[in-house]
Amino acid sequence: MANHLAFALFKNGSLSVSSINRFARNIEAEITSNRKAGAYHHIALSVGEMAAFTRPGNFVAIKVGGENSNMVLRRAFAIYRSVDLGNGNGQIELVVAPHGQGSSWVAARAVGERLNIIGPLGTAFGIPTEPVRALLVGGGYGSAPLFGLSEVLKARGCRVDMVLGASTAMKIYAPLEGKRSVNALTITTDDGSAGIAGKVSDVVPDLIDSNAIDIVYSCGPMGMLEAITKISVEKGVLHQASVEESMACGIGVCMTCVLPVKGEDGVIRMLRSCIDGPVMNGEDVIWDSKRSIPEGTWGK
Amino acid sequence: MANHLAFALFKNGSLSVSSINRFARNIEAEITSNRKAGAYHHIALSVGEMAAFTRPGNFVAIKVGGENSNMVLRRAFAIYRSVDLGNGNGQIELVVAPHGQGSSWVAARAVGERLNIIGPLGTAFGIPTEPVRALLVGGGYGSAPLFGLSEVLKARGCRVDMVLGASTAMKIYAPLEGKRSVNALTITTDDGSAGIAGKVSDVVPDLIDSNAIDIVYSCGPMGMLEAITKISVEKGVLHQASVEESMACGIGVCMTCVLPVKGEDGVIRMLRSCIDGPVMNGEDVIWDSKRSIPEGTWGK
Amino acid sequence: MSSFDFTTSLGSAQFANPIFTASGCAGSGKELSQFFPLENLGAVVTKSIMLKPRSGRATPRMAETPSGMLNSIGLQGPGIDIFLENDIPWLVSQGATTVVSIAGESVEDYAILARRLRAVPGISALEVNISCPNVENRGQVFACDPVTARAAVESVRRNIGGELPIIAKLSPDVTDIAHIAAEVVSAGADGVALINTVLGMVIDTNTLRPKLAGKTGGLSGPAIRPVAVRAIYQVRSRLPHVSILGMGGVASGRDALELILAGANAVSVGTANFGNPLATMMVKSELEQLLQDKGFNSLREASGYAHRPEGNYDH
Amino acid sequence: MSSFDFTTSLGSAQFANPIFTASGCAGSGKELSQFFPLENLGAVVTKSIMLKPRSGRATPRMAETPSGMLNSIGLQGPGIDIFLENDIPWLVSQGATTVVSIAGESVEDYAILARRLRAVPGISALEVNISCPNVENRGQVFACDPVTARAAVESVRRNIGGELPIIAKLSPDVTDIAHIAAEVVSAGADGVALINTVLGMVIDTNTLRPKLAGKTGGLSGPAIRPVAVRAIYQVRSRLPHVSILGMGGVASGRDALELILAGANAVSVGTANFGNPLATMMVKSELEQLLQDKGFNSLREASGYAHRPEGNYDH
Ligand SMILES: Cc1cc2nc3c(=O)[nH]c(=O)nc-3n(C[C@H](O)[C@H](O)[C@H](O)COP(=O)(O)OP(=O)(O)OC[C@H]3O[C@@H](n4cnc5c(N)ncnc54)[C@H](O)[C@@H]3O)c2cc1C
Ligand SMILES: Cc1cc2nc3c(=O)[nH]c(=O)nc-3n(C[C@H](O)[C@H](O)[C@H](O)COP(=O)(O)OP(=O)(O)OC[C@H]3O[C@@H](n4cnc5c(N)ncnc54)[C@H](O)[C@@H]3O)c2cc1C
Ligand SMILES: Cc1cc2nc3c(=O)[nH]c(=O)nc-3n(C[C@H](O)[C@H](O)[C@H](O)COP(=O)(O)O)c2cc1C
Ligand SMILES: Cc1cc2nc3c(=O)[nH]c(=O)nc-3n(C[C@H](O)[C@H](O)[C@H](O)COP(=O)(O)O)c2cc1C
Ligand code: FES
Ligand code: FES
Repeated sequence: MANHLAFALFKNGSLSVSSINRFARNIEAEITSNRKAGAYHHIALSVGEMAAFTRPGNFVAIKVGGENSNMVLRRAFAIYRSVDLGNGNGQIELVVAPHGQGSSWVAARAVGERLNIIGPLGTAFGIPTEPVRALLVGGGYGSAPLFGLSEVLKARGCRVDMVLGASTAMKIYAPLEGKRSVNALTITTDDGSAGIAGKVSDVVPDLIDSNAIDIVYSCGPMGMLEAITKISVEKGVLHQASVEESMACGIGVCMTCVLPVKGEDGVIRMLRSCIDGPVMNGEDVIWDSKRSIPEGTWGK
Repeated sequence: MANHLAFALFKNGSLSVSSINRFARNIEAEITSNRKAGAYHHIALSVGEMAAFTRPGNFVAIKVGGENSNMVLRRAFAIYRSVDLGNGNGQIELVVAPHGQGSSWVAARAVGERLNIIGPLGTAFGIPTEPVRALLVGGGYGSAPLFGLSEVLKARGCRVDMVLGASTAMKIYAPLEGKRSVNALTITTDDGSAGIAGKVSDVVPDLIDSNAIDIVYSCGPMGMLEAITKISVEKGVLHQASVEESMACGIGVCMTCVLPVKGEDGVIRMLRSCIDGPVMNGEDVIWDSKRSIPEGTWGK
Repeated sequence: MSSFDFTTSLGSAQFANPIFTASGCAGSGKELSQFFPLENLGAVVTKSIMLKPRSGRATPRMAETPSGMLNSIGLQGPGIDIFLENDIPWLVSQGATTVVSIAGESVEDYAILARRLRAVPGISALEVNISCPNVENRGQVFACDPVTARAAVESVRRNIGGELPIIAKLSPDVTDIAHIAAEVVSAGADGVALINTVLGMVIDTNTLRPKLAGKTGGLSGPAIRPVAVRAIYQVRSRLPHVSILGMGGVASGRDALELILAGANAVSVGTANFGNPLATMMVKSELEQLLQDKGFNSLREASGYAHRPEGNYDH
Repeated sequence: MSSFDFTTSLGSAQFANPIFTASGCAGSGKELSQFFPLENLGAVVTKSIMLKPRSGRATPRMAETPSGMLNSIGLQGPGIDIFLENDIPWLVSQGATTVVSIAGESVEDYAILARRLRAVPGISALEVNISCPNVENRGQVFACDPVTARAAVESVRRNIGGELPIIAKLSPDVTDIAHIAAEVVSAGADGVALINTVLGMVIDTNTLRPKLAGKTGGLSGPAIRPVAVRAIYQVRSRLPHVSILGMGGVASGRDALELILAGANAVSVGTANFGNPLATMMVKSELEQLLQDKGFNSLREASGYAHRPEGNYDH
């Protein structure tokens, strides 16, 4: 089962540059809504035809700080939802955590202002060609791309379970319409302020077993992705993870966002998470490689 | 007459640091109005008690670009008018020409936003202790501080004539209430689109003669100030000029805004236009000293 | 209008316009080609290519800084073999004018790279990145010592033959960049590329350690533009006839004009591509407009114009 | 809270807190004292004072740059006589802890200045600005040559007597700043001040000439902070026990912390005063809070903390 699925999965997750970012456009997108939701800002943008080309897992890169900005780099945000309204109109939605200078600036923008965005960027989650049982695991704002994924999976007849974890209730992003798109939602918080006290990785093994999961999709902090990879390898289920490395360009030209990934030929290469990712096969990624290049990496 | 006046003039124009900027405060001032007026923006700020300490000729230094700004220096603007509303309330008004990055940012601020300003700064125009006949000469936005000066002079029983010049009509700043404060207003434009075609210096000699002027006050581009100095020296009238040098700090700590000025001892020194100015005795300034230090300057 | 001459040259190489990508800031070219046709560039300058495949440095590899950024990519790349097999033919197929940047760890590396490139068609010039540690000299950067800088360039000159112009790319982290420039030119360089990144560091105030895995990194972006302008001006003063490819913080036509007035014959755009994939195209059209607005009839006329004696106010 | 130790020292001089003004960025002290009491500073570092009165350079003397500025003031000042007569007594009267910065055009100048200052009461330390042109050596900047840098510092050391700590202020415009630091320390400096401005230039795209009358100028402000952090880190690595007065682009407590973690014992605030006359006071209170939030018991504990071996995550 697993091998057969894996093949289908990469139909949307090709690694060849010529097909990636083919639909990326640089546009000025008007903010149509900006609501606070717990620790996050839910921001909707009018993006024209960009919405039609967006797949779950893609992200946008946003110019920050305005005209006289001292920030020279864009900021990456996963696309939470995209709505193609037809006739070249469309909307995308983001879930923004005010973290540092740039993301705080994005979160503070008012309705009617325009954001300079590039998108859709990066690989998308692979969609199985047959109805399978999927578990979606999100940490913090990592839940963002999972709701759109869930909708697509459901439309293909999949069963979709979801686990969302965060340090505290305020950092769980799970809007009503999102919840409706999954069959069952489990919540964990480190401080027990919502759902089960603990980490997502505490509940994932049981969920895989009890729901006979075929594939896990995950998005969240790197430590969480590593833990989920370990579990999915143990359980022998497929696992696609959306990774998050510090990005300078988001379009593949700077080589700052790399991480070591094992290829089909068994060779570890430093791949760009913006263009060969953010969605990658979890078991191919050499996790916990910050501050060192793994032994055996090509060109080390 | 001239010598006697000169003495009185410096009552408000002392050069000692301990008295200059004594009332300067750094405040966040709310914008209460921002109207386009020809090529300029007329901006009113609510400044609390700062208004009460402001004298004609003083300026404010404004932080520009907002929180993430790539601009590290303040911008200087003459105070066009200050209104002390009593009880620690007050307003100042500015006339802002969008020139480069910083002044354009100021001009684009909306009512309700706050500007971080320091003021009042610098020397003020000296006010004669007796009723004299004054000619006020302004170039472009250089007219800004002259209307407030005119009001003070009129209150002291002076006769006030005014000449305003600019390249074109759009760049003449002469609001109705301002015009009311002077006895007669002459306008010149380089392109003849308003008033007399020509430069202010073309009409000043005749006005000095025909109105029996005792003192000239000027504010505008350095070339204009130099021309007016030449005329006033020839005519033997007093002349106070508000100079404009590129400023980095506005408060006397950086030494970028200097120009050569002859002291009472006949020695030329590089004085700071932000703290020993902007108002200076026209005939003491060694004009046209850009890109060189005049021979004989102290310490050359 | 139509008579304005935007062409330029570096050594014997001709370019249709003076706006290039900066080495290491345009991927393999493919990524940017999603946004505009590469043939519209004066030239694509490739990532510095080395003899062997390189994994580059560990992450984090970058930190944003006020009006700039630090990077420590560590010259990740596929090595000259794969580069010649894949990258060059692809660039040629796109009609891109191509400048190949090479980097070595020893004088011998530079020699071998030059020999490998000698007969490759479709290359307009070589940029010799000598801002790399010299393993034979305690990791001292070639460009930081006049002797090793010379040696690397001589080695390329001897092996490349007489055809391809050589542009030696210098580091600003030296006491006297004009002296280094004079040395590499006397060693056979047709021109110099100014400037590579400025050595910097950021400490992460959360982990309380250097932010980059490699500790130090190269500072680029608008923050360093005044350093670039100064270096170009100094080198142009010392060597009035040498070709200069300028770079450092260019993000607009105005910025490019500054470097050109200081003495650059062409201008590479680096970090600005990260914020704006169309940066080169914007810089190019703004620069062309600005030069005409200022009354120049050609780019060549403007190059080094800031050096004219005081009192000459033609423009 | 109350047990937190914010004191620091440079050589034998003690300071109540580590936030100083940077030389040339606080006028005579009087101007800033309109905004806060000078005694709240760790120290006032005076404008570099020379033997004779100096008019400084012609205007324009400054240009704003992205996240920074260029200046070419040219050490305008009244000369040591008037300085000793007016400035020092006034600073003493304000209760300001004072570090006097001196600058010379020859080795002999430094000697004379040191002798003049030797017995002056109310001075805590000397900052020796050696980023000045040496008239005896073709205008080459003292700090750019290990030999002349040594000579200037030795000259001060010999003439100042054993009491006053000497802090040699270095230029970043050198190939190996740690080497220069080692030289001046072996010549008798108790510490080094890092960094002076970075040499830069801006071309005015209206006049099409260098914007500053002096053509080149010194780049300061947040743009150069990564260069300062790198220089401090390098010197702290090479000379673990030398005192370091850090500076370069500090505008917040976070920025000051970066320099301290890299190895500074105290931090001067320069350009930030121009945008905010209360910058020093803000940096000081933010830094004190930050250090406590990170769990440090004293400033001394934090100085150089970024150098600890990997894997040690105490804080
Ligand atoms: C593919 C992807 C999807 C993301 N989706 C979301 C999302 O849906 N919602 C959300 O709130 N955040 C998301 N992030 C994280 C977001 O990009 C960072 O929080 C943001 O860049 C931090 O910028 P800052 O200016 O606030 O912080 P600073 O720390 O000041 O940023 C400094 C620099 O580091 C880079 N950087 C810092 N942290 C990150 C990071 N975690 N990832 C990438 N670059 C970083 C920034 O781009 C910037 O150049 C995503 C990141 C990636 C890579
Ligand atoms: C005492 C004084 C009073 C002034 N009053 C007014 C006024 O009432 N209305 C008005 O529109 N303008 C006034 N100016 C000029 C105004 O300060 C400049 O237009 C403004 O600083 C330009 O900033 P910018 O960012 O738009 O231009 P840029 O050229 O980008 O400025 C770059 C840098 O140079 C400095 N600078 C550039 N031009 C000047 C200048 N002319 N004077 C001082 N600093 C300069 C800026 O402060 C900044 O640091 C006054 C200047 C002074 C010194
Ligand atoms: C991410 C990154 C990678 C770079 N890689 C190289 C390189 O491989 N070879 C090289 O000569 N310069 C390299 N540089 C330096 C640039 O080519 C350029 O000289 C420098 O960044 C200054 O220009 P900028 O401010 O426009 O970026 C790199 C710069 C950056 C930011
Ligand atoms: C306007 C100005 C004047 C300066 N004058 C001096 C000086 O007289 N002596 C000196 O050693 N450094 C001088 N400096 C350098 C500063 O002391 C400081 O080293 C440098 O500006 C970096 O710090 P900053 O980025 O906080 O300004 C001056 C800097 C500026 C901006
Ligand atoms: S962020 Fe630049 S290559 Fe990925
Ligand atoms: S502007 Fe700084 S001293 Fe005048």
